[in-house]
Order: sequence, then C-alpha cells, then structure tokens
Amino acid sequence: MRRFLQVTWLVVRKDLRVESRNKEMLLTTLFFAVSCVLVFSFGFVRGGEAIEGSASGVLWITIAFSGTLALGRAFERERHHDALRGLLMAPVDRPAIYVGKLVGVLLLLAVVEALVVVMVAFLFQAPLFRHGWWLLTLLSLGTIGFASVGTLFSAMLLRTRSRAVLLPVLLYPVTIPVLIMGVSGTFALVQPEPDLVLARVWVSLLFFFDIVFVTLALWTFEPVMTE
Amino acid sequence: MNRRLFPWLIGLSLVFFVVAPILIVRAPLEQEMGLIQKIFYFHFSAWMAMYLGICILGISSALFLFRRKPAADRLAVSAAEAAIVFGLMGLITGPIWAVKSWGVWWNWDARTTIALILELILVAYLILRTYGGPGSDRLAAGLGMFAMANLPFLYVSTNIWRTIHPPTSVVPTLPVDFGIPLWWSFAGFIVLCLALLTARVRLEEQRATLDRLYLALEDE
Amino acid sequence: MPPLQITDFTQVTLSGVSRHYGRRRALSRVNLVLSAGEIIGVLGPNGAGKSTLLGVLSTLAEPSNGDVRYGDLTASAGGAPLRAQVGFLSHELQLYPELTARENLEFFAGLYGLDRPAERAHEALARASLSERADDLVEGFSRGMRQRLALERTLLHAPRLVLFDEPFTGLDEASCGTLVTRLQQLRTAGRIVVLATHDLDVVSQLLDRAVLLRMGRLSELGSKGSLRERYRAALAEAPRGRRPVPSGPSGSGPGESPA
Amino acid sequence: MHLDDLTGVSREEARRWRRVALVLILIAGLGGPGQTVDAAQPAEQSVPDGFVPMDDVPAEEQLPAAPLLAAAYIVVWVLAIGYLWTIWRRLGSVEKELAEALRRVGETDGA
Repeated sequence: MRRFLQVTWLVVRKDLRVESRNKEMLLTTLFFAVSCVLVFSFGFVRGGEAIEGSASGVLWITIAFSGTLALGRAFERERHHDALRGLLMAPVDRPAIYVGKLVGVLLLLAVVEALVVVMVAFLFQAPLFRHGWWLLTLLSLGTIGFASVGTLFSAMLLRTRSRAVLLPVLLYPVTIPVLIMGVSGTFALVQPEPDLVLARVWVSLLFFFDIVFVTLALWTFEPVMTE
Repeated sequence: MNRRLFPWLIGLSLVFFVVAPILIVRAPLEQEMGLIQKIFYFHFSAWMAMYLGICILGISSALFLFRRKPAADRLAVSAAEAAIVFGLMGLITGPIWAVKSWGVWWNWDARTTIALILELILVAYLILRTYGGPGSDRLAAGLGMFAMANLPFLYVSTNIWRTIHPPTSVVPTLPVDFGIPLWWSFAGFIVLCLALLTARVRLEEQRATLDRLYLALEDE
Repeated sequence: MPPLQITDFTQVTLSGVSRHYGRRRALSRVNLVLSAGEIIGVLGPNGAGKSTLLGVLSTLAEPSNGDVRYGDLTASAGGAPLRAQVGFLSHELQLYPELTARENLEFFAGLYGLDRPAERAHEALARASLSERADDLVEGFSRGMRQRLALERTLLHAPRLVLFDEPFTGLDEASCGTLVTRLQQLRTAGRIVVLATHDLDVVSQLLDRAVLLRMGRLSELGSKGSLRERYRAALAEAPRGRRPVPSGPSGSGPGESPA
Repeated sequence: MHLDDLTGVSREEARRWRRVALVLILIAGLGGPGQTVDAAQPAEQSVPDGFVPMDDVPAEEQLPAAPLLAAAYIVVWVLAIGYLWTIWRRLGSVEKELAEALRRVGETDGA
C-alpha cells in the first residue's frame, strides 16, 4: 500500500512539475471554460436575465466539456515521446499510475471549477453560494465520477488512431448519469426554495456512482492497457 | 452446437410471435388508456430483451478481458448488436404510445430516456470496434463492462429526474388476463433475442474461421 | 523499499511465437534463444515485425500463439518483478521534455523503487556525460544528448534483458561511439542485449549473432562473409508470402505488403 | 491439413442454412400482414365500449389507436426480420469468401 501511494505521488508530482513549467493545460483549459460559459450565456440569457434554471446546466456542461479537453491533453503528454510505455514497463502496480493521472486531472479541474462557479454565479445571477458546502460536495463527487471514467477511457484510447474523436463519443454517454445527478442536485440548491432533501439524494447517488466506477476502472486498467 | 440450436430457437420464437397477437387481442382493454395500452406487451418485452443483451455484453466482456476467451468477445459484439435492435423497437414503439396517450411524441419519459442513453452507449461500442484499429476488441470489452455497470445508475437517476411512465410496480400485479399475454410476449422476445444471438455469433465464428484460414495460407 | 523478489534468468526462449492482428501476421512462428553475454541483432526491412518482436519480448504485448520464457518464467507469471529485470528503449525516447535530465532520471528511479535515487541519477548523468547539463530541460537537448540520457534511463535499474529499437538513427559519430562502448560493457556484464536495426554499418563489428526478420518470419544469418553480404544473401532466399491476402475489416495492422 | 476441421462448414450445411433463412422470410411475409389484420379487428369492436378519454379533446380529434398499434407491431416485425436479413447477407458473403479461400488451398495442395 505504501508503495502504491508512493508511485501515485511520483506520477502526480511529475505532472504538477510539468504543468508548473509551461502551464499549457491549465491556461488552455481555463480559457476554454471561460469561452464556454460565455457562449452559453448568449444561448440562455434573454433580455438581460438568465432563463430560469439554466445556471446549473451551464455549470455542469462547461465542466464536462473542459474536462474532456483536459483529459485528452493529459494523456497526449504521455503519448508524445512514448512515455506511457516507460510508465507501463516500470515494475509497479499499474492502477497506481491510473490513480496518479486521475489525481492530476482532478487538481486541474478543481482550479477550473473554482473559476467557472464564480463566473456562472456572476453572469447568471445564480445563488450558487447559498449552500456552498452542498455545492462543493456535489462538484467534487461529480468531478470524481466524470474524471474516473474519463481517465480510464483516454488512457485506453491512446493506442487508437482517432482518439480525439473517440474520447467524447465514448465518454459522454457513459457519464450521462453524472450529468443528470449533478445538474439536478445543483438545481435543487439554487431554485427559489432549495430542496435539501433532494440534494442529499443526488449526493448519495453520486457517491455510489463514484465507488462503483472507480473500483471498475482500477480493476480494468491493467488488462485494458496491455496489448 | 450453435448451428443446431438456431432453427429450434427461431422456430420457437415464431410460435411465440404468431400466437402473441391472438392473446393480446383477447386480453381485456385497459380502462384509462384503451387500445393503445396493448403496445405495452411488445414495448415492455423489447426493453427486457435489450437489458438481457446488455447484461450478456457486460458479462462476456468481463470474461474476454480477464480470461482472454475469444468466444466471449464474439458473444459480446453479437449481444451489443442485438441490444441495439431491441432498443430500437422500444424507442420506436415508445413514442407511438406516447403520442396517443399524452399527445406528444417525445416527453422525456424515464424509460424511453434510459433506452436512448443505452442506445448511445451501444452505438459508441460499435464505433469503437469499427474505428479503433487493432486491439480495439480489448478496449471495447472495457466499455462493455461500463455499459452494464451503468444500468442501475441510469435507472435510478432518470426515474427521479423524470417520471410520467406507468410505474414498474404495476407489472407483477396485473390481473391474470393482462398477465398471460405479457409474459407470453416477454418469453417470445427473450427467445427471439437468443435466436438472433446464435445467428450473429455464427457469423462472427465464420469470420474468425476465415481469418484463421488466411493466416494458415500466409504461413505456408 | 518493496521486497521485489529477484527473478534471475540467463536465457530467454521464444518457442513458436506468433502475433497477428486480425488476418495479418506480424510475427510468424518465431523460435529464438537469447543467452546472457550476447548481443543479438534483429535485422530486417521496415515493417518486418521487429518492433512487434521487441514488444513481445518486453512483456507489454502478448503473443497470439506460442510462449516466451524468461528462465523458467512466463511473462504473465513474472509480472512486475519480471518487468524490473527488463529495460526497453524504443525509438521514441520515453523522456519528458518539460523535465530536466536529473528529474527524468529521478522520476524513473522512483518508479523502479531504487534506493538512493538521487545518487543513482547523479552517477547516470556522469556516465551520459551530461553532468553539466543535469538541471537543464530535456527540451533543449540535441538528439544525441537525449539518446545518451534515454540510454542511461533504460539501464538505471540494471536490467538483465535490454531491448533497443533502432538506437543508432539520428546519432552523430561521437554519440554512436559512446553507445557502442556502453553496449560492449553490457555484454561483458553478462546481460542479454537485443538490437533491432536496419543500419548494418555500425553494428557489423558489434553483433555476436544476427537474425533476419522478414514478413514476420525469422531466419538465422550464417557466419560466412561480411554482415552485409550475409544480409543480402538471406534477403534473397528468405521466404516470401505466396499469395496476396485480401485485407478484411480486421486486416489492418503492421505488416509488409507482399511483393 | 483437414480443412473441414478448420472451417467446420460444408457446402451442404451452407445450403441448409440458406434454406432456413428463406423459409423465415416467407413466413415473415405471410405473418406481417396477418398481424395488422389481427390488430385491426379488435379496434372495431373495442372503440365503443373500451374508450375512456383522457382529456377534454373531442373524441373525433384524437388520434385513432388501431393504426398506431398496428404500426408499432409492424415496426417490431420489420426490425427483427430486417436484422436477421442483414446477418444472413453478411453470413452469405463471408461463406462465399470462405469457399473461395478453401478452393485456393485445395489448388495448391493438389499442385
């Protein structure tokens, strides 16, 4: 177990170090998220006011879109100089590599989400901070669910030719439950009369989703990555 | 074995399908929805056949991924295709029912939505197999397992998200007059699903044989 | 540190190893014994299956038929401890250009669970004669410098079996010389070294044995005459595919098209 | 090399398969239309007593149920038979290729 965490930490630290050098992923993803929210504003704002209930949808769709972008980039880096082969050749528990990459993506998305939440609250006049802790729980569980599936998929798609197209094609249908849960949970929080009971239902559903899909991803990572 | 099984299965499903309309016609009319409710017998059964296909897909994908059984992979593709066909049946009969009962073709009814999402996942599965290049069977097997694991979550989340559909609990408590044609057509669809599966697996086996033959030719 | 059990082996045996993608063979019934203290050259034109062979040897790819034994172990039984004994330098160098030379080495030392990673990295940098550039980003390195660094990265954990895929392409003469010396050291140290290359001039003095891969089929090169002559002769008589195979839906993948 | 073992298919078996498929399509052709008649029959008798309107739309403006019901059942039949037909087509072409490959093997074995 200690070794597992050690390998995870090595991979995370490596990714953070690379990112701190060129900030490419962070800046491009942030910019993409900002333009996403803006584009949505033109679709969902009428006469200076946001259409009721659109904020939660915009928030989660932006997260899903920028998440896909980040996932693609995160593994493109491993593919670039065949570095992934170096990782897979190492005598380590391969799931530890998966967890390392997942944590890296989660950290990046956390930064992106902090900005997106503020933007959506500001541009869509949504009371997102009224139940800040609930929103934080929803966001973290939802992001873990989305990124755990996404990390596995973009890792396994590295071997295929049309990976840039295939990632969203595979990822969105499989993670639709996360989107439904996240959007509905957020909507329960921001509607005029917040429904905390319903929000709790969605949070617990997300929790189970995360447990099942992280376990499944850890379990399938090794056989999927060997040729 | 496969080859001998197919004529029996297809014959049996024909018996089911020829008798089913008679039973359905004889069944009493449902009070609130009237005649259109009779779609239910096929609609429900098509869903069940689709779920069966997805479960077979998930289990055989796991077998292929962890036990490396090529036969399991052939079963997985076949199950995915069959599930798509039955899903389409449900997806087309659903709106026909909806337009009569609720006046709109599509109302985001929970079960139709689930089927639509599952259909998307299954099509993604086939896309991955077609365009993934060499080794994509392994990747597709991973996706197949995720599809099956998604079933309960899709079910619960869509049901809470949107419910107009007659609740599922109605099914077991249907009076006998409704029940007999329902379970009859249910059985018919399951047998049909198995028949289509055996035929499709046969196709996949012949393809594998052809591949082996070409390899043998090349080896000479 | 992890108690990686030592899986020692002095021989790698391939018996009847085939690997196919759909209906196209990349390797066809390859039999080969690799022994310690030998440098074996795998020669052959592009797309002959050299990379596939190295992939199978590295345990990353599984053979479709036949088996590979490392001593008594198969790849699947060996698992991580076996991977700890294999070094693989593919044509792409498996380095992170955004990290410094030292960071690259320390990262892999950590992954391999080596003790004293900093010292190991230091020594490796000295061997690669990159001590002065240790803290520069690999991005700014020339091909030769990167190659030297990648070589030391591959040998960091002192693997028993070392695989090189086209290690000489793009190297200047000095780097070539270093690589040759390093390979000779590995031979004296009793390692098993496999070189896949189509560059005959550099390796002709180096190889203890050469085999030819052509369309996935392996044949030994005789010992008479110069390497180039033997290579020519072998190419001329190497088996050719007798029938063109129509490429089906699953027929994509590496493989030389029949002449 | 025993080629029959390799492929597991003889010409006779291929013919038997094709016959099965032909019978199926014939039955489907007969069964399909019969189906719509079956579905249409109860419509005439059921409309007067079984029809309970759901909303306030006048009865003559509502969609008739019988054609919709028949359409739904036909869709099911068409999809099932259509899919079976695509399998049959694909199987046919694969088996043709297989026979061709076997013939070539036979030629070289003879030579």
